[in-house]
Amino acid sequence: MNFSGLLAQLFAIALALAAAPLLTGWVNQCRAWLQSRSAPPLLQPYYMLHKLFNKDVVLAHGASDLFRFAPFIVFGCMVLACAIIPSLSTDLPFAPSADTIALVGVFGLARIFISLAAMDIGTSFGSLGSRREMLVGFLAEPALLMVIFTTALISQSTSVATIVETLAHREFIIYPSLAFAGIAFTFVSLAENARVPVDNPATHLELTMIHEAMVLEYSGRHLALIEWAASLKLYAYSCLGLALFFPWGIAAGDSFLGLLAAVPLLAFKLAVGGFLLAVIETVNAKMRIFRAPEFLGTAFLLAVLGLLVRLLLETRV
Amino acid sequence: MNAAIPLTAQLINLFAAVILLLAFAMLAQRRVLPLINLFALQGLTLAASTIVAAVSTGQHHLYWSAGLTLLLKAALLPWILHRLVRRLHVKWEVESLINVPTTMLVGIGLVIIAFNVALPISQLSDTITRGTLGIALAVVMLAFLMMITRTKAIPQVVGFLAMENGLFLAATSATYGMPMVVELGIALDVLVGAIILGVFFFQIRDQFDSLDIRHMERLKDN
Amino acid sequence: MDFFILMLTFPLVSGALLTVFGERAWAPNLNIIASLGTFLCAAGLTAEIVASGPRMVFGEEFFIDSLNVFLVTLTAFVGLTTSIFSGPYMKNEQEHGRLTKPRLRLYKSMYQLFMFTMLVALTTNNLGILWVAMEAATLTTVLLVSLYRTPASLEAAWKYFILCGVGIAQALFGTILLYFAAERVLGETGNALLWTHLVDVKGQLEPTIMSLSFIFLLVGYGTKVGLAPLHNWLPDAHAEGPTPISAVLSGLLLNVALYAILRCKVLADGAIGPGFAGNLMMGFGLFTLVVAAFFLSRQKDVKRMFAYSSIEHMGLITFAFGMGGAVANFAGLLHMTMHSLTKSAIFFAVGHATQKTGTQVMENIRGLMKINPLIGWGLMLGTLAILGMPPFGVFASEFMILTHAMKHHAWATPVLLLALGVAFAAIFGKVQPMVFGETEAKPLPHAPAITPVFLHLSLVLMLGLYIPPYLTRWFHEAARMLG
Amino acid sequence: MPTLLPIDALLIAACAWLAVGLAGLAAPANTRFIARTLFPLGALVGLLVGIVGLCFLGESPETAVLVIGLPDLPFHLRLDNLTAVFAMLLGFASAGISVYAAGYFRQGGGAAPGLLCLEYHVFLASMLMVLLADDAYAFMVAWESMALSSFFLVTTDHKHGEIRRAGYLYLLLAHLGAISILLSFGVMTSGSGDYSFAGMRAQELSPFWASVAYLLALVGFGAKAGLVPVHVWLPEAHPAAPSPVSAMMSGVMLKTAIYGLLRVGFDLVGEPLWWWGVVALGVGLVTALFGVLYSTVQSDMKRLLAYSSIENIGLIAVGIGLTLTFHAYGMEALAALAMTAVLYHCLAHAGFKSLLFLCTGSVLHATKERSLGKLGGLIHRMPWVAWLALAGVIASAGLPPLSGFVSEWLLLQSFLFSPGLPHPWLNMIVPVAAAVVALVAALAGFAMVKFFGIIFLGQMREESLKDAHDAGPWEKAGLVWLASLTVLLGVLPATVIGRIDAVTHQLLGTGLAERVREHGWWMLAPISPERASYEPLVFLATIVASVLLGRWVVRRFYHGRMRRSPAWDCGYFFQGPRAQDTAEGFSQPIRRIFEPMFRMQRHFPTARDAKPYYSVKVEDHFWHWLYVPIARAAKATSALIATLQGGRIAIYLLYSFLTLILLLLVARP
Repeated sequence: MNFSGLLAQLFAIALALAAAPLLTGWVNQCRAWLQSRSAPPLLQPYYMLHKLFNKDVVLAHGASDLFRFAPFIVFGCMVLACAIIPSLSTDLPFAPSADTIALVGVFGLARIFISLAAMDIGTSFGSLGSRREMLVGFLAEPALLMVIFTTALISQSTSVATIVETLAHREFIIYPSLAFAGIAFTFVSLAENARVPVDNPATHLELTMIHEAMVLEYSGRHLALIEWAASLKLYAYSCLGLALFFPWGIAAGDSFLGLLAAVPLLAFKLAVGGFLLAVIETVNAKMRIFRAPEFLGTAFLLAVLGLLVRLLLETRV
Repeated sequence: MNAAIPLTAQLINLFAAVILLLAFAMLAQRRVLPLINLFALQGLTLAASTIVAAVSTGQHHLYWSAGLTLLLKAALLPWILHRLVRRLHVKWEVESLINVPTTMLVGIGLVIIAFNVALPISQLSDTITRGTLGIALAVVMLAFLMMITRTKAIPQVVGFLAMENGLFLAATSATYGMPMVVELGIALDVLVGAIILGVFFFQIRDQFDSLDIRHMERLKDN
Repeated sequence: MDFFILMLTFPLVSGALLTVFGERAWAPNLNIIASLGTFLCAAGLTAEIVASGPRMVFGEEFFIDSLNVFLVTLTAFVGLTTSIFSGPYMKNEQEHGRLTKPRLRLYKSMYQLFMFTMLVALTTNNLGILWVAMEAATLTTVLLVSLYRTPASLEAAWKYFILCGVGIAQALFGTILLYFAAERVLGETGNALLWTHLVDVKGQLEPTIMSLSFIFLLVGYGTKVGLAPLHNWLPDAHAEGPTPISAVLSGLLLNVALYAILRCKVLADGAIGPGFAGNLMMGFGLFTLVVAAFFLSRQKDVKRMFAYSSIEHMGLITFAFGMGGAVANFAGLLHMTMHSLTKSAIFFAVGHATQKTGTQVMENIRGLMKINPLIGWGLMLGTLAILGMPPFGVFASEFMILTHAMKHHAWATPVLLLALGVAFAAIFGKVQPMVFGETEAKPLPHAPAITPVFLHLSLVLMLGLYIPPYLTRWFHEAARMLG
Repeated sequence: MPTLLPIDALLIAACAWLAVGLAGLAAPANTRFIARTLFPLGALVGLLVGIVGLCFLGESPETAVLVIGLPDLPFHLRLDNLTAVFAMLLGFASAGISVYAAGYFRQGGGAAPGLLCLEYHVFLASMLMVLLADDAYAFMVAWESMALSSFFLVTTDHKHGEIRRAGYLYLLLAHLGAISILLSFGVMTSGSGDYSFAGMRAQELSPFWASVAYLLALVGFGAKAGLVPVHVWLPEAHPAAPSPVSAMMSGVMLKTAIYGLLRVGFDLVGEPLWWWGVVALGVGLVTALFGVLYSTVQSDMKRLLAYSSIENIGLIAVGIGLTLTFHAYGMEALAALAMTAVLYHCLAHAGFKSLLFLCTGSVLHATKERSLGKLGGLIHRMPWVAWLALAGVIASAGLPPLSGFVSEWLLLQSFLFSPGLPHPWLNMIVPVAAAVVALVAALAGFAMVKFFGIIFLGQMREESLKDAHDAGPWEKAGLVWLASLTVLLGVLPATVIGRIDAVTHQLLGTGLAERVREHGWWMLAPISPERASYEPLVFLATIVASVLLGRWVVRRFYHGRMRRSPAWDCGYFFQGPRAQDTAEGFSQPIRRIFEPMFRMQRHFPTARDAKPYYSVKVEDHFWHWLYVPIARAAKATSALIATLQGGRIAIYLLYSFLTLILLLLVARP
């Protein structure tokens, strides 16, 4: 680990922090277009965060300290996730600190804290939200793990950096298993980021919401942090998806030019990804909560299938 | 060719046969008092055969045991039993679980078994009365059968004592008697046992006001 | 003065005295003192034998070797503790109006005579006398079983008398056959029934006769041991008699009967060669074990249940001796000892429990821990010990039996373990609710004599963890003697 | 002058425990003396045991022979690395639990405290002896004494019928398990009659008999560990026992069974066959899934934890299965990886599960409530317990950066590198197994959120909870000790693995330590950092840094203003405690998704109910599939045999008559 590596690392984090809300904004804008509504400004999320940070925190009477710490911890987890996932270059000093399994662990940690916080006030909607969130979680987590396993088997490694190295900078091979894994990953990331068809970030109809129900009691800077964390999560997942399935263009070494070259490429890929997400959200309708298990179960099965395909077709023993 | 066998041996075999016959008779007997009498008769025959054995072998302690037998089996025990029957007003009829003919048939089967079991031994035996061991065994088994089939206390006891007779027959005529001390002990046990039984009858009668042992089937697990 | 003669005198004389003075206030103490004397003499005798080998008494009529001397000590010891236990127990019975003074007199005298007959049976050298003593032991206990004069007790006593009488008669036939066989070797001399002589010539005894004779002896004495299917008298007699008698019956009498079989087995093995007698005993043992184990779960009466457990253990011991060989015989003797100590301890505890709650029906006995923790713990620990729970000694002997069986008769091991498992489930499932839980019960006029229970249990515990070397040597000698 | 060997030290420790226990009988009613003097002493001894074990790791085995035991088989003792690591576990866990117990046992709690003290310390001593035993007899004695003492501890409060039933079930299964273990030992001696473990090692078993021995051991130890289907005692016994005892049983006693499995599978029985591993793997997976599913639907906090223990044991069994398979195929490096996962999970689980059970103990004392439906909001009243429990919860959910995650990570790693097994079927099975493990881990999170959220968060569901009090100083000390163990195991995996590596070296001949040490103490990279790596410290640092930084930035550029107000009621005017999720409600999705896995009896209110109520009862399938039929069969058999005792004397005479005749006709020399 050297200075330039550290620089690249910090740059990646800074970029994530800065660009995540933008991505959210972009997705919302695309959705508005596709649904032929007048779109909010691209920078709307930033105004939003600014406003929330300025507002006072209104804390419910029953709230304990855990309720107040949770947003920060969730935020921290997401920052760590963004730090690990190679968005621009694979030479990240933090990368060894957590491989893909640990990455899943990070998301799990964040989920646990947000759900506990939701139960803390003791309103019916809080516990309802956390229950549903955990439901989605325990189905999505193994699916994600399986997806990662598939890629890990290809590269004989669970460290994201190595995976990307293998996929991006070796001779180009078509991996059928990745197709399965890719679809499964899409499903999972939709569910994890509280998107249609599993959840609807725009709704405030209590009976249908999951994520929104959990953060119902949050306000002020806490809410801001949670929103920011949410967009960071979206950003992290997108980067992960890109890194796993479209890794081309991510700089191998820590050459500064490579980094600079990688930035516009990343921006382009994210833009496309965001647009596709918007498309998915538009063409699908939100499903009943108890259809979600089927949806995620499918993802899980696809991922396992990918794993089997990987072992069947692509291992040369 | 009977001549080969000395008279004493013939007598002993005869008595043994009689004892077997009496055993069958007891098996067939339907009334209490005749049963006891038959038992007494059996004891008498036993004593007689013992005496013959004593004469033929000249073992003195056999006289003693003959006397004991006479005293106990032929006199004392029957007398006790008679008294009991009178004192307890036992009904004269003796019911049997299985009807008499069947019992007899089974008895004959037992005799065959007994003889066959005893055969190898009697062949080994060099005593003149080799056959009696089989008879003794048969008597024991018939007495056993009687105990099984009779439903009243007294006949059961008679059967028990008849079994002792069979054993005694085996002891005296087949092996010319056990050591004296043993025989005395055995006799003592039989006596005490009979007395205890007498005590029992009264207790049972007080509790169940009858000597029918079919009342005594309460202790069970099924 | 000779320890041996003293040992036989104590019970005989005190028995006679008690028949006369049995109703005096000091009678119970006399009972205890006599038993104590017997025990001390037995201990002295043991020391003597351990020091200076086997010996004869009264010409050759009595013979004491390391096999029977240890049984003598055991018998005397359990006899002592039982007499200690029965003091307050019988007083309570009397004050509950279950027993009258004359019956108590009968009880005490018969108890001493019973001890006497057992000691004779153990020490005699004459197989005929052995038979006589066994029969006498039956006769002395018959009246004790029917002591309460309730219909049930009478029925039990009647069955006990008839079945054992018939059984013992068969044993007599066996003895006659044995004599018949011996006479042909030893001639007309009076010592054709003396075990010591028979052992010397056991090789020449006629196999056919010996096999028949052993069958009769096995069925005969086996009835008294309680081998299935000859066991039917045993649960009745144990359940209906007074508890001290149940304790000595299953703790001692069964041992004595088994001892008789063992003496005969030695001769049979010598004549017929190993296998025949052993296989018969193993067959009976296994069958008994399994049958008894399955009986256990149906019991409602606590004493009856433990009677069945005695049958079960007798089956196990018979199996062990049937296997033969130094280790198995050692294990069998050890298990005999453990079972006597543990089972009598259990019966003591059960006796107090039934007196406190006034019933023998297990559903109605609850919360012994609350009534009297000592009794509760006594029963609980005793039960666990008898079920073969380490660190109690029963496990030690069972371990040796099982391991030996695994080595030589692997096919039998699953059966043994199945039976032991079933027995565990049955007994423990019934005892635990008796000991634990809530209850309302009244205190007794006389404090229970709880020392015997814990004396026995601590012995069992000690032997489970550590068997003193001299005991080991002693057992080994006895085992070797059994071949 | 003879020096004090570690094995002597452990032996002395066992005796010391016994002595402490007996001292309890000296003043059976003096709670103060027992709680404040004896239990701390026991904790001290435990600490020593732990230290001895820790220091011994890596040494060469020591043996000893005692005078006690059977004449021809005195107690053999042996201290090797496997023993040492479990002794370490026992020592450190029991130290914390004993300190806690010093504050926990008080006046009028069921049995006399002196008796409790005796049973508790006999329990500890016997567990230590189990680890030390080196022959079948010593092992069985220690094993059964352990079962016995724990049985009496479980039935401490035997006033209640269900506790008695639980105790009965527990001891019965323990005994049957012991019988099967004894059989397995017997098979392993293969007729040599030498029941010392050395003798068993010496035997060369045929594959068939080796398999028999192994399967018997699996059943026997599984019955103690709580593997499906012999798990039924566990969810009954753990809740029944006083909380320190539950903690001891779940945290430590179950591990003795794991110790036994390792001892037999890798030390005594000889070369394993590959399919043993598959069996263990399958059983483990079923157990883990079963355990976690049932733990999510429990409404009693201790039952929930008990089922979660079953789940963890299942995961451990999975690890053992992998190890066996790799070992059988001679892939020792991977075997070492899997075994490290097993050992690590044993240590981790001992830490966090004891911690959680002790927390439930404090809650129980503070509220007299075990049912989740009557708890809630306790974080306000008992913050210490709550925050320490949170550590346990996170570890138990297998989340970084705490202990649970490390072992799960290692386990998944060993799955990931398993392709390459020379057996196509295995290669197909392994990913599915990995998927199940992942599912289990995620579900554990669900169960733990339910556990913590419903007990400590939200509004108080009962008025009585208002006057709940926090744990006392002794209890706090014990909790803190265990929590710190959990954290240490979480953040210093490389160091710990460096120590326990001695075990894998002893059993498999290789280990991870060399490769792990290359990359420094802060990084865990069992193969190589390129392939897989995990740095909990950096991990933790990053999160903490970003939390603090975020907080500072917000305060610096904006403000820290805050005001309180009632919770938003969504326009409904009543938002009482009753409006929160109940325990049943929270697990409703699980019940709905995995419906066939449960045996449920539900009652739904209808429109016309005068008193409408909703109730759901979840039962264990295995009762009705396995145990009820067996019980029926036994009953029928005994009914059949009982006809022997018909009560009619004539029939009895007939029996003996027939026996005689049969023998006369059949028996021939």
